Amino acid sequence: MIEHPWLIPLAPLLAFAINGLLGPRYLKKATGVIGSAGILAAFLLTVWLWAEGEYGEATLFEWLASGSLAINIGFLVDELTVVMLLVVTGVSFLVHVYSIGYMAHDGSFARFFAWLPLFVFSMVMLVMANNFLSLFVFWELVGVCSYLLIGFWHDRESANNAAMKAFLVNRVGDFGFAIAIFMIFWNFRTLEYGAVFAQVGQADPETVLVIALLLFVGAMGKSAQFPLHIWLPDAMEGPTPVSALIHAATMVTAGVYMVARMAPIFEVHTTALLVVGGVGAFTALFAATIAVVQTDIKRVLAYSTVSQLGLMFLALGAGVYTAAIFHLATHAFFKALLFLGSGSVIHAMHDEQEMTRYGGLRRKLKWTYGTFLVGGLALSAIFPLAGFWSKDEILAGAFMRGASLDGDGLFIVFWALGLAASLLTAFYTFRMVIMTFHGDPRDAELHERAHESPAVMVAPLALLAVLAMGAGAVLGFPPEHGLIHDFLHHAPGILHFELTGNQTIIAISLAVISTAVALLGALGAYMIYSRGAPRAESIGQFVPGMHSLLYRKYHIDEIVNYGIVATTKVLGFILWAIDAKIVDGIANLIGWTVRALGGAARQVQTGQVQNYVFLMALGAVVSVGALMIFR
Amino acid sequence: MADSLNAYLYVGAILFALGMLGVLVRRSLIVVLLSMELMLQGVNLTMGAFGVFNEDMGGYMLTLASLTIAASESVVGLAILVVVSRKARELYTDRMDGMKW
Amino acid sequence: MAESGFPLLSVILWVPLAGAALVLLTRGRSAAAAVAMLAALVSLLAAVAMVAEFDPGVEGYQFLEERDWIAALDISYRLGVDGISVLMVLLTAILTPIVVATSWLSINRRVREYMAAMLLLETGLLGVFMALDLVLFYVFWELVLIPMYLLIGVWGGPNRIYATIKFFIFTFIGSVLMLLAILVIAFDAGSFNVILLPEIGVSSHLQTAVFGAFFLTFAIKAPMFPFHTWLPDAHVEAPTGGSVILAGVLLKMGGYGFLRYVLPLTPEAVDEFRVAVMALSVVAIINGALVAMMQRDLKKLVAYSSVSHMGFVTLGIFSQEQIGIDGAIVQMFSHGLVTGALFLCVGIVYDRTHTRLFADLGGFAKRMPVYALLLGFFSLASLGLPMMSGFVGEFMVLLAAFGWSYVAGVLSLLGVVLAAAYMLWMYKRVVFGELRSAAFARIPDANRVEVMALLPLVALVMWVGISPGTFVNLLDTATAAIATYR
Amino acid sequence: MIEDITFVYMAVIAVLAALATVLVRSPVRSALSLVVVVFHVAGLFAVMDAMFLAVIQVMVYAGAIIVLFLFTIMLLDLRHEAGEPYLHKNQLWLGIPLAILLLVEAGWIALNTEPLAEAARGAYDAAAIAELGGTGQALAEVLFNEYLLPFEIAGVLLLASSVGALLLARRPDEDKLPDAPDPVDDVTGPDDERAEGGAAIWPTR
Repeated sequence: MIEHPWLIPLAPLLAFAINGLLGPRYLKKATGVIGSAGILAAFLLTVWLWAEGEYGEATLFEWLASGSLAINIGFLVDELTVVMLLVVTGVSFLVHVYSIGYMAHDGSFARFFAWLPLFVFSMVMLVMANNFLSLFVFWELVGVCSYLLIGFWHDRESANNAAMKAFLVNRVGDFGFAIAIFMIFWNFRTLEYGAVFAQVGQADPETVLVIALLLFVGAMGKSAQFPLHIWLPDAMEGPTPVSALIHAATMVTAGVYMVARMAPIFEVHTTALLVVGGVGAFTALFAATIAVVQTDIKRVLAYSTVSQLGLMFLALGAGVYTAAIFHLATHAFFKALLFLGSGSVIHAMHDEQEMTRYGGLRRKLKWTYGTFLVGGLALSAIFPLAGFWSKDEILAGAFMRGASLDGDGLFIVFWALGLAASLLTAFYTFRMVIMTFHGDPRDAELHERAHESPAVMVAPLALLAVLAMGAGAVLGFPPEHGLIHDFLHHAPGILHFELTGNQTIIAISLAVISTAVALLGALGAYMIYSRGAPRAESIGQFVPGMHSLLYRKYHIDEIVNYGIVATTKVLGFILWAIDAKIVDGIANLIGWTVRALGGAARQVQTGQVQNYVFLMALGAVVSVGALMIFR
Repeated sequence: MADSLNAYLYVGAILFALGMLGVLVRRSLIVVLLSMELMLQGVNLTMGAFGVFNEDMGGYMLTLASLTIAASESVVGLAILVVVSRKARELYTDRMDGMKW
Repeated sequence: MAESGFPLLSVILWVPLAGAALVLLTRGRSAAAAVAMLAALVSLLAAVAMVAEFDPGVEGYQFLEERDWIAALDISYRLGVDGISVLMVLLTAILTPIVVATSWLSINRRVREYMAAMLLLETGLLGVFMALDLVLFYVFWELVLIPMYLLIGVWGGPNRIYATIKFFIFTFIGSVLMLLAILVIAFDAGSFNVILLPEIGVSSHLQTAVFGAFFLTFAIKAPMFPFHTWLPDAHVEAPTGGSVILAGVLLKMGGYGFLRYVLPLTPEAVDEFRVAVMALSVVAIINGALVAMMQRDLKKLVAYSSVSHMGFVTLGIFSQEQIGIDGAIVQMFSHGLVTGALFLCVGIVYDRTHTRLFADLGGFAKRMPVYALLLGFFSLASLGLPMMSGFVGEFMVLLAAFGWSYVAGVLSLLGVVLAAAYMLWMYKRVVFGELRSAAFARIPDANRVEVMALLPLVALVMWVGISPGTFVNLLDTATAAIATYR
Repeated sequence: MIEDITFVYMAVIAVLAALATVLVRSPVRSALSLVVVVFHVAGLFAVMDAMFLAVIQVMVYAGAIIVLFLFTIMLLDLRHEAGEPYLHKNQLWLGIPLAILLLVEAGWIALNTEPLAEAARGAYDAAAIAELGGTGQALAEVLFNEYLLPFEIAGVLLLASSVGALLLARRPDEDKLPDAPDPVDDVTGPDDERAEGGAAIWPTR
């Protein structure tokens, strides 16, 4: 299998080609099956690759050779790649199957099943890249797929704007990423991972720090870290399976993957790690506070995703890469589950996404409720579900990093931020669960028509629920020495945490603390929303103005709109005016001047003979006069 | 006075200048042509006087040539005048300004 | 292969002209289009044969042809191609049949003369890329001007007279200066032979003057900021086919001129003015992008995006790195394909709606799905999406720019970000949302001819994007030589 | 003395008649004044003993040229129309100063011009001419020897001008060609089904 790693991306690519070319006219509903089959093939091939356990690099073809630059398209397959591939293809497959049901009544069914495999192809290529250019290429391609899928319902103005916003914010991130790549080339004269990593040790640490920070800007864009997080909540305009797959489970984790992959670059300078951890911890808490007051079920989940991604970056910053990847995997399971569950609810409620119109759905949507609850518990990191294991490791890692002698004390602060985020996570998760499934129906008519989703949608939910329940314990127990740890142990550049005796006690007490905090959050949500009439403004009672600030997402969208978008437009307008009036004006002025001079000169020719005679005579007289005077 | 070259030159100069004045200021095309003849009178007189006082036949020759040219010129000029008079009834110079640009 | 018996280049070059003569003998629009198409296809076929026979490893020019022309002045009819010309000839030969095909539908006045002008234009353009004698080059350079002038002036929009005169005067000022420079070179070096000239070189004291004249010529043609203002006007008024050739090939004459004449002949002057030229390129990139963003006219937006994209070309050329020069040529090729296609797309909408203002457009995705897909594809290609041609050139140029100066690199990279903004915004305004007028409710989708015209461009854009090596390999020997002149 | 008086008379009358030529409104009177000028210039020639010139002056100018003028005036019935200004107003302010300037210059030159020194003069002094039998003979001597070629050229010139005058004054409808088609009008080609009524392709002013 290792000789032919290109087979894995080939399967979804074929699905894309078949569905894209033949789908709209001939295949129609069959595209769903073809798409799912392609992804399943990719998943099975990945499993095969994993089972064989042989890893390495392979070059596919020479992309470009010019002067001193030679770039090959190739594949790097190692443990990290395999974990990512398993998560990506596995979750993708489930989402594809789910989409067959979810999108069944959509007029553009075939188009959907063309773009989705294209996304999987790009994502697979992204994680398999063995050089920076390939990474960047597919990094952008997943962005385009995201653009196409967010704007899938293109007659919605909001969807178009969201798609554009997603692409542009990502471009801003890619701006940093691209600069990093160019700097890497001119500093190391190569773009291959291995060759670059081998040289970073000898390079100027400051330069490497700049490169690392620029790479991180790219990661921030893709993984929606503050302040480049603004596109992700809007991206929920896309169909819910897209939100589940791209904007929760896979694409947005590309940034985490990238930083983990580039660990040797980030490790060179501790400032880089500090920035990564700081941005992550801040975003985790920041997004969680916003999630607390949102009433659109998908937006709550979107902010939750931003928050969880923040935790992953906290882990990366703290140096516990395994924990980051571990959380990436478990998060993929339970967040995909939550999104698909919310999709099932939205489907049942006829495309209504406002939680204020939900309520009391648990009797009508039994399966959805059950699986959603599992997902919620996992997200809240309640023992022993998946989220607990990975999140606990992150928080422990951050604390240890802060407490250890060579660590940075700031990580204790980050740990506290993460802990606060956990509290809020549990709070908003249960707020969401309670508002959706408990209490009395708030919109009787919608409630009346609600119905459980078909089996093709429920089955993936059930499978994901199983994963969300068991994956943490299976992969992550015992802590620091679970399956995933041992597996990733072999991956290059992944650092490890070895616990000594008394640190085990600290670790256990940290786990107890974070579980207690999570339970506290859940209890809080129960206290506020389960008793009496649940009101979204409840939290506003504590601090006046707080609710509005949070509900408006700290006004960041407005700041960006007026600060950056409007400024750019005004600048463009001014430059246009300069271009049209001054630059072109000068050209026209020259033309006009020549014409005017010609016009003036033309006036001398009146057409009257006597004028001409006069000029002739004048010339003669003046000449003679000059001759007389100056001879 | 009659045997001084300067006197003849003065008269020639005055005739020439008056002729030119006529060419410049008269509106009637035929009078413009007449004024040109007047200018030639001044020229003839000047050249003739030079020939006599310098005792050189060249002056006579030039005067004869000038006479010939005056004849040709007036013939062609008058022919043009006839043509113009066919196109436009008026023979005022300031109304003929088609020859420009 | 070189100097073989069969005059392949002459065939490519003169078949369109013969076609133009034949076209004038036809009656009826379809007959004219058919004859024109035939001539363009024969030329394309010969061009493809040329590419197939071209040996990328050989240094210098291939398929050389030489005949005395004006023997007394040592002016020859000398043709030949190297890797750079090969790509440009190919681009010209590809775009012409496409333009002929689409014009068959969209031109409804004096079709015969239009087709003849188009073919004459092709001959002129091919000649520019093939000529290896300065005088011959100049003749072809001027030959291009005439049919283009007619295309805009006769088949153009309402303000065409202004646009043509502007176009003509701008380019003509340049070419007069170029003639001057050519004469200076000829008197200084004693030869019009482009093959020999780089070795002889231009005397140091004349280099600045020659550089200045050449630079102005090519900068106007390319067009570089601040000599670009003729371009939007010309594009807006030009008929679709004229715009395609104008953006697709005509602008490349500027870049080609820089590569073939400026860098090899006046290396010292280039060295002296390099910073200024690079700065102008960066300004062009950013200014073009920002101005494009604010346009209200679809065609003007694409025109200004051309200014921005051509900024990358000059940036790459004057980086004097081989990567940058390769990138600039790939960018020229790609820009020819992508912007040509975008103008075709604009034309498709204009033919149906008779408007190009964003205020009147929108919501075509539902009515014209195929068109929306094609326009989307080319918009993405234009904003430099990886796996498509636009990315390759820009990536290589930016790489070279970063090697020269991080500031220049970062600023030009900003142009790429802005490109995404104006392109996506444009796409949204044209294709998404609601139809603006009930009159468009029955608007037909792109028809078979239009789709068939655009598909080869789709294929080429993907080809360049996925495997740029195929094209860069053609260039390598030639650009390696050019990169050494400094 | 008598010569001086004659000279003054001739000069004064010539100048006055010249003024009249320029200033008189009626073209006929203008022409007649010119005749007076011509006669008095001939008188001046006579005063300086250039008899041949005096005679030919009267014959050619008064006898031929001015008669031609008078014929033309009468033929075309040219007369000064009442109400039409006879002077060009704009030109007046240019012409008068220029004429004065010219007069000053010419006068200055005339004042400073002396006959050549005795040695530098030509061979034909009064004595030599008298020996040859008068200016007529002397002139013929030179004209048919030294100046033969200019003489012939003058003949050709006269021929050319008379032919030219004939050609010009001929009536144009005598042998007129049919009108050629105006190429600019034909802007629509044969296959222009949709040409909108001869749309202007060429700029019109």
